[in-house]
Amino acid sequence: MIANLPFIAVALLIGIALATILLKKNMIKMVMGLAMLEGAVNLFLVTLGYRENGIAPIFTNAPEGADMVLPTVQALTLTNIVIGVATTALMLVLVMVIYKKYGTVDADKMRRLKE
Amino acid sequence: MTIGLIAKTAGRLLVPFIFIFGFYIVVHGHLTPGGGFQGGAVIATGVALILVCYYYRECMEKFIPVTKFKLVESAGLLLFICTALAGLVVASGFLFNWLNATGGLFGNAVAYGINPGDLYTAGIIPILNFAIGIEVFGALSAVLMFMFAGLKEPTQEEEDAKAPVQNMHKGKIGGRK
Amino acid sequence: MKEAGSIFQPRFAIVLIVLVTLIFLLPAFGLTFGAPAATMTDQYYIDNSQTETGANNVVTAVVFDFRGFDTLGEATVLFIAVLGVAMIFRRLHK
Amino acid sequence: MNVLFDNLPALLIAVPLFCAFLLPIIGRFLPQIRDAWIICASFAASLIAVITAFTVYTKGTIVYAFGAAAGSPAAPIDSGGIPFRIIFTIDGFGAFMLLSAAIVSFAVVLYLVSSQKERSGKSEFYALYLLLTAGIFGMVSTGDMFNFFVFLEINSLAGAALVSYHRRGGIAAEGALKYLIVNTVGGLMVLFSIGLLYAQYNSLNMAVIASQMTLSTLNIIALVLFITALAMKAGSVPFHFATPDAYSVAPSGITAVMIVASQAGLYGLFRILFTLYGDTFNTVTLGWIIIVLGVLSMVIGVTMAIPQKDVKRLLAYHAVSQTGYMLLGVGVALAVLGDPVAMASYGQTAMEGGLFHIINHAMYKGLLFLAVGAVIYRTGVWSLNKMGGLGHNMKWTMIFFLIGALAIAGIPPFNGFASKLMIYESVFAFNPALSIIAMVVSILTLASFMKVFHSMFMGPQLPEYAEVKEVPKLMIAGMVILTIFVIGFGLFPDLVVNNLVAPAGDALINKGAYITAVLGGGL
Repeated sequence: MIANLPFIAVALLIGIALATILLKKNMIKMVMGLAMLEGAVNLFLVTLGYRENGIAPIFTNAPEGADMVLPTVQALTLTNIVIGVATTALMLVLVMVIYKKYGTVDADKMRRLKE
Repeated sequence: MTIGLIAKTAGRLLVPFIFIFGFYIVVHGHLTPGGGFQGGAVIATGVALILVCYYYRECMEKFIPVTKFKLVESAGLLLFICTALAGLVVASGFLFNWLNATGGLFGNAVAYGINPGDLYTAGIIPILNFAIGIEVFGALSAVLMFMFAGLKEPTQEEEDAKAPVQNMHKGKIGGRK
Repeated sequence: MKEAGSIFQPRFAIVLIVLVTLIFLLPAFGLTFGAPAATMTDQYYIDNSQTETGANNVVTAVVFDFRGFDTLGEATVLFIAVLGVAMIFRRLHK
Repeated sequence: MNVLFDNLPALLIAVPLFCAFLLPIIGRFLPQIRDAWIICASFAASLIAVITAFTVYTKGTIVYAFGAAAGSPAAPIDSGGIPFRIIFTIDGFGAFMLLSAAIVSFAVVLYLVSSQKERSGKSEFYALYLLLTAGIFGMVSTGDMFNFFVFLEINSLAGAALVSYHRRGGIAAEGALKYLIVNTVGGLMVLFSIGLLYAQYNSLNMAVIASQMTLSTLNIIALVLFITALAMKAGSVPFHFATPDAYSVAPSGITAVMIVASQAGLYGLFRILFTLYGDTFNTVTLGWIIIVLGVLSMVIGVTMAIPQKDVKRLLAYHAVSQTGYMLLGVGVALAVLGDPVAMASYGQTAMEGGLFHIINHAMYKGLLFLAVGAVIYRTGVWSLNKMGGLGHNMKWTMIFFLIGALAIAGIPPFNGFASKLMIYESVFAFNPALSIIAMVVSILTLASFMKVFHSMFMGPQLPEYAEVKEVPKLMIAGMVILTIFVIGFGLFPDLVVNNLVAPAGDALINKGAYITAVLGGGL
């Protein structure tokens, strides 16, 4: 069980991130919560590929005879990081626009979309 | 609030080294840890440093305007997709690694096993790395500059006020076929 | 988000969060850290990346060759973000 | 020429992406050819999609490995039969969705070129539009889990950016933010489940995972997350809160495409339920979960729609309600998947009805949004209370709206009737109560649309709209394309069901054929 500490960390991070998204009223903090969720999923993916005593999967001047960790999950994580950057940038810009219109980033004070 | 002379000079001095380091990471993507995304991000931090030191207005006057970064980004993506489409033309496979082990550009073959690394290998991978490096550099810089610009000035409201309604009050209905 | 404030009462939200966290805790019992259950695809990548793509860095070989199409999509996502930002802040740079 | 036909799946994505990447450069240096460029690009993309779908219908499933040399199989010999590259697997269901997306996206581009003429920032707008189209095409044709996630993100991000195009005093940004947050959380859930599947099977290919799927705790968690996340994307009921907010502030043409974008989420849901999990699980329970989601969507959607005053918001709630019909039809088919007798007697019909409703909904809801957008384009008001008497000046728009309204309410000569009838019949054989609920919802929909039609177009001509004119010809052309399909599918439902829908349904039900197409009988 204790050997699976990274998976427990992932679950706790997801819990904290969801709490941030659902309970905070400040929209910047919500975006931070989403970024945290992304971090949790990235951690989960990278954790999946670890082999005991593995080295990075690069052959340039690598030590002899060592196992390499799985490369695919690292590639997936790389992709997800860039996607996360793009999503966060777009969300922050939308929050900036909202801040300019309403003068606040409090989600409760925004005009409701219902007419 | 302004940034002092020392910070400005230090920033200006650091930027070339950041660029060179980023370029190194991009070019050696297929041999060492790193690659297009990482190197492009490192180069973009150089742009961020300039932005912090000089502010947006000054940047626009002294360095490159933001529209150029958008074009740079498009150019990187076009290089990527053209390389991929070239695979379709040359070897009839989209994204096929048509330069690997041909002896041409980046075309040295590699045998399985640990080796010290040869820069002139891996076929289209260095080209794609380079394309992605350009793209990420352009994209992150453009986003940063847009955000800085958005901080300073209000976004335009006028367009909303006059835009979608082409009705009779304005006296300019019709005529648009 | 707004719906969180209006639809969910905080107490209900906290119960929900704890439940979801417990669900996400379940993989810790099903998986073992450090010993992947199956490695066939990855072992293929490690064994063949040098001969098939010529790249010493297996991760780069996966990102740009074996799964290069994902990279195109990912670059597109970044492109979308820039286009979106430029569109939202338009008129400043016309 | 042969090279092009061999690489159709690659061109399907590459052409819209290439045209979109070139758009900022064209917009900067040659702004006068931008409109022609976007129309040509969209036409090319749609044409390729239609050709691909046609190839699939005539020659069977297309399997295409990206990065492989020509002629090499998807699962090479030396890899032990594992496809290690990204693979596009377009079977009947994928081709069916491609067809629907291609028609709607081309019809809408004609409309947009005319309706957005006076706006700024058009290069970015059209590039995003093309990328949204590419995202939909990719989602419905990919055979790789992670690639599906990447296209899902392209779809969500482009959709959210497009929603915020008309600023409308900040509420567009609000709607876009809400849509983006919901879709990002959904996307990350999908990625987490992909990680769970990857940890067990060490493959991202759907066929490989499907061939090894077992009943384990991890797979159940993954399935729950998949259903939650893709229901978020499709805008079904427990997660419908973002849909009306986003749809009501988006430009009208974009909303029509976002209907198809949300249906791509529905595609993912059905693909995962049938092909990935299929008969591994107790399909009766799963089917009932989908049925309950569908019934809740139908009822809540229509009850929320009736009191709305904002016409686009009303249509958005009806979109939620119509999604329920598709979930109901396919859910019934899933519930009887393990029972061959029931499957043959009504399960097949339920499946075909649900799938037929997908393409029908894309057509008539697109038409309704375009017609409403035309009214808003000329009058500039969203509120139903302020409209009235527009039938005098906007005859064509009125006719198109009427056709769309009759189709959505399920009135005979139009396509909504054809698919709804199939759903009623088959669901009645499964459980009469569900069928009655569906009919009641349909009647409520009719009532709601009669009210809307009356308050928009009927009545005396209002003085403030005395000089309103008909919309430009290109906008009419976009609506005409969709109207042709609404009427055509309604007049010849048997032809469409036998040739287009039945192969899609068979592709979903027959899990083994999908696996064999990719792995070639190996493993």
